[in-house]
Amino acid sequence: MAHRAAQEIAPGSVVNLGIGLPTLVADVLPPDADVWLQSENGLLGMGPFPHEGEEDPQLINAGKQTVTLVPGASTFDSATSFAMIRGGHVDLAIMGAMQVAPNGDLANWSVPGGRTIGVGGAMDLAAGARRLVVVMRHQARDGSHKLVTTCTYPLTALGVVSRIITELGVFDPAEHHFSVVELAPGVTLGEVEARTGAPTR
Amino acid sequence: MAHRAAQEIAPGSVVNLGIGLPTLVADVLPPDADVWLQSENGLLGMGPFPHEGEEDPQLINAGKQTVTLVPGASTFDSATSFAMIRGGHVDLAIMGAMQVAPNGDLANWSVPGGRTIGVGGAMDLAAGARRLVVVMRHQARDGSHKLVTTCTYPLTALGVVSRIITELGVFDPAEHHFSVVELAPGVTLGEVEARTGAPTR
Amino acid sequence: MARTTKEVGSVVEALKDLEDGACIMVSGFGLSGNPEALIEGVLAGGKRGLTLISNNAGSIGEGLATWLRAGIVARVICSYVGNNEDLQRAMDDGTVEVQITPQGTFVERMRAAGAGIPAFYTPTGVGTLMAKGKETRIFDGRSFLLEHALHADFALIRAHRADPFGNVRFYRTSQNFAPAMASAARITVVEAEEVVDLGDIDADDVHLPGAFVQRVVHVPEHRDLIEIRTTRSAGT
Amino acid sequence: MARTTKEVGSVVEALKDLEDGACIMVSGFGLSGNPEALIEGVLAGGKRGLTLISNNAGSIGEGLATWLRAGIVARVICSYVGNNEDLQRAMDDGTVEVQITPQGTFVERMRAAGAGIPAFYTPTGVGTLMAKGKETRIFDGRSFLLEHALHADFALIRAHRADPFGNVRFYRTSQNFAPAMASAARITVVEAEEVVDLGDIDADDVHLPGAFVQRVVHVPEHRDLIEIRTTRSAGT
Repeated sequence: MAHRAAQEIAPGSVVNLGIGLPTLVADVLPPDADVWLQSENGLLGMGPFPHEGEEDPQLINAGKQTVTLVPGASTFDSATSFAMIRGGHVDLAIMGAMQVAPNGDLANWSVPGGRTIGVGGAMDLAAGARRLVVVMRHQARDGSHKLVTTCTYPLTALGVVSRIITELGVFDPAEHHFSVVELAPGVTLGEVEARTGAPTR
Repeated sequence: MAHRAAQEIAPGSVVNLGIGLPTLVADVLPPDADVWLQSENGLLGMGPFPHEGEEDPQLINAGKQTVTLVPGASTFDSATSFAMIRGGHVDLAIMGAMQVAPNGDLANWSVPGGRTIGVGGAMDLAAGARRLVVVMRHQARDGSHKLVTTCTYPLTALGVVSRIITELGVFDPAEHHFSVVELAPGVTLGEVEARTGAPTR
Repeated sequence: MARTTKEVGSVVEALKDLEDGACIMVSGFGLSGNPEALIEGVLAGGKRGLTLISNNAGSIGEGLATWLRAGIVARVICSYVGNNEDLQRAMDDGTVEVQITPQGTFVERMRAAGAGIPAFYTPTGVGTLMAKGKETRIFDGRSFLLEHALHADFALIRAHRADPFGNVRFYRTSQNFAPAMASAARITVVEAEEVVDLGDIDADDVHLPGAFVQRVVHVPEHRDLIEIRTTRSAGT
Repeated sequence: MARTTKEVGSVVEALKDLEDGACIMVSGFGLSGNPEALIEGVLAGGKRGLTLISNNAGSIGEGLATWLRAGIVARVICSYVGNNEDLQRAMDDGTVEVQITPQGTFVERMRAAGAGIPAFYTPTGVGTLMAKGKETRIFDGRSFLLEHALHADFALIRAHRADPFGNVRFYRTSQNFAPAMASAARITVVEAEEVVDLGDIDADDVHLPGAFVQRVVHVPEHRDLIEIRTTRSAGT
């Protein structure tokens, strides 16, 4: 999934990686990849994790992990960071999700009845990034569908998802169904249909 | 007038001086005065004019004059500069005026039938500075009143003037009249009344 | 004539007029870039019924979570709760009222307050729970929410370097919410690792001009806890 | 893998897709801090019917006033006309439509465009000619005007130093409108006095991050005309 997601990154683009699965995308990028990773706490040009002993407590990403800077990185305040995000200056956001609907609706911040963990920058990124790609498991741990006809979990943003990458393949929201862009090796359309809560073709 | 206006400046305060008469206030301040002059083109801590040969074409004030920096000066972009102004972080603005009314209304950017010279930052300063003091001639060159019952020239802002300093004295708008705070040496209240277009007491 | 200095001699003096029920903004992202001495100072000051405006309101029992543990906070405005067990508990108990705001809206509301903007429209949160009770308006065919300026009595921020006028430099990702908070509060207190002379920070290198700062306190040492220590393996 | 560079070899290349009728923001305050080569480049390019968004639109026949003289501008949005005789003449002739905006509103509208904010309320201009046709709304007992985001096709800005990603440092008061314009335009072109390598500008010293910039052109020499040369007498 992470490798496939990495293919969505155009050369020279500005990309924000959400917490969880999307973080793994950074791990599969070559060290000199032609991409500028943005972190919404005020960092553009995020590099790999530091070597042990070189952690800087005042240099973290939005997941609060210690990180490094690549040459050409910049730091700035949160107002500028979200101006960058909301104003369409982030080319691509890659996020995890709990539910996605064929109309592009995204739910990824809160489970009904679950503990409140807060929304962080997810709603701003979902509303503001030029393109939003979701990377997630095709189904929840309990087997329930995550690609659904209509999101039943609290929404993050309306009509924003461009593409979904799961272990079964690549899917694009197409208003009333999910369009199958690619199937993972060995996966059949029948299997996808059985494990998806909305029409797929 | 300039000396009297300088007395309005509290120690350590941030002050914006408008173009024209208010600029003269800077000239009467001691070189090490405890004041931070703000210029709306993006400068806080404006110093005196440069010595000949030391002019920097990229260091100007909002009147486009070459200036210098005092130790502790900062430069910033216009959005920050007007956030500073509109957000109430400028303690005092000293401005020229064409007309002022007892309700604090200010007209100082445009004469009906005159050439359009634009408004620059005057409306933002008038609306945003914590305190606004006007420094002006008591009457116009043609003898017409500048302290008037109601402004007839295009307004800059409503109810913003705290104090007016002219060659005749110091006056505070008091809703329906101008309150006489001080008379200049040798000036009588009768003279002020005769040269003022609104009740004065 | 000497210039008025904003530097005060102690944290106690910096917080002298902070009252019960005060609304306080605190910069930092989790435990990173916290104004640690000021956070401790408020706790030691014993004032209660505080409104805390902070992105995370502490974490793992540290930083602002100590305020929650001490029961001095009545209300929190934040964007993220996450692993802040103390905040979770306070929410569950109902002892603290918590308002969760999208992070971009959170900072833009403070930036607006500091810039004299009473309200603005944002695309963030349209059609979500965040839109509840808020005006929705369409511009150019797209829907936006009306959000209001967020002001405070105090802003407590951490700086790398400050001068006696309150000009500030930040270090790396510690800048975060500090400039917006500084602009939005009536009294901004800077906890600076270094205090330098006027002119030691070049005019073009000032991150936050002194006009936005009221007090500076010199605090050279910080714990600077690392919440999530991530490293790469040797050789990569 | 080499990183994509935003540096282009010439002004002509930097402006290659600028079309008739384009909306162009140009930074600078009067003739100070002008992107001089880009201003000349647009003039040489011969495109017409332009909308020019600039605080002063040139002065004393120089800078952007050359666009007005050449008759390539259809519309100007600015805050100040002052001693710009060419703009005065164009207004009087009716050959150019001029919209005058308070300077703070002017820059905030661009900042809003770049920050994804479609509209905001401001106290500036309430009760004046600037309020004509605009919504007035009361917040906390005070009146404010609704102002809308101001976008553009191009922003032409002057930088002291830039790197191939488009990270920028400005010098002194040349910063002015550049960051807001860069954020508000579809294509931002930076005219940089110096182009340095990635990493030569420390992360904490970047004034405008590369995400807001599309092209960089190296222009080492500038005329840098002084409009009002003011000096003090020797000995003071």
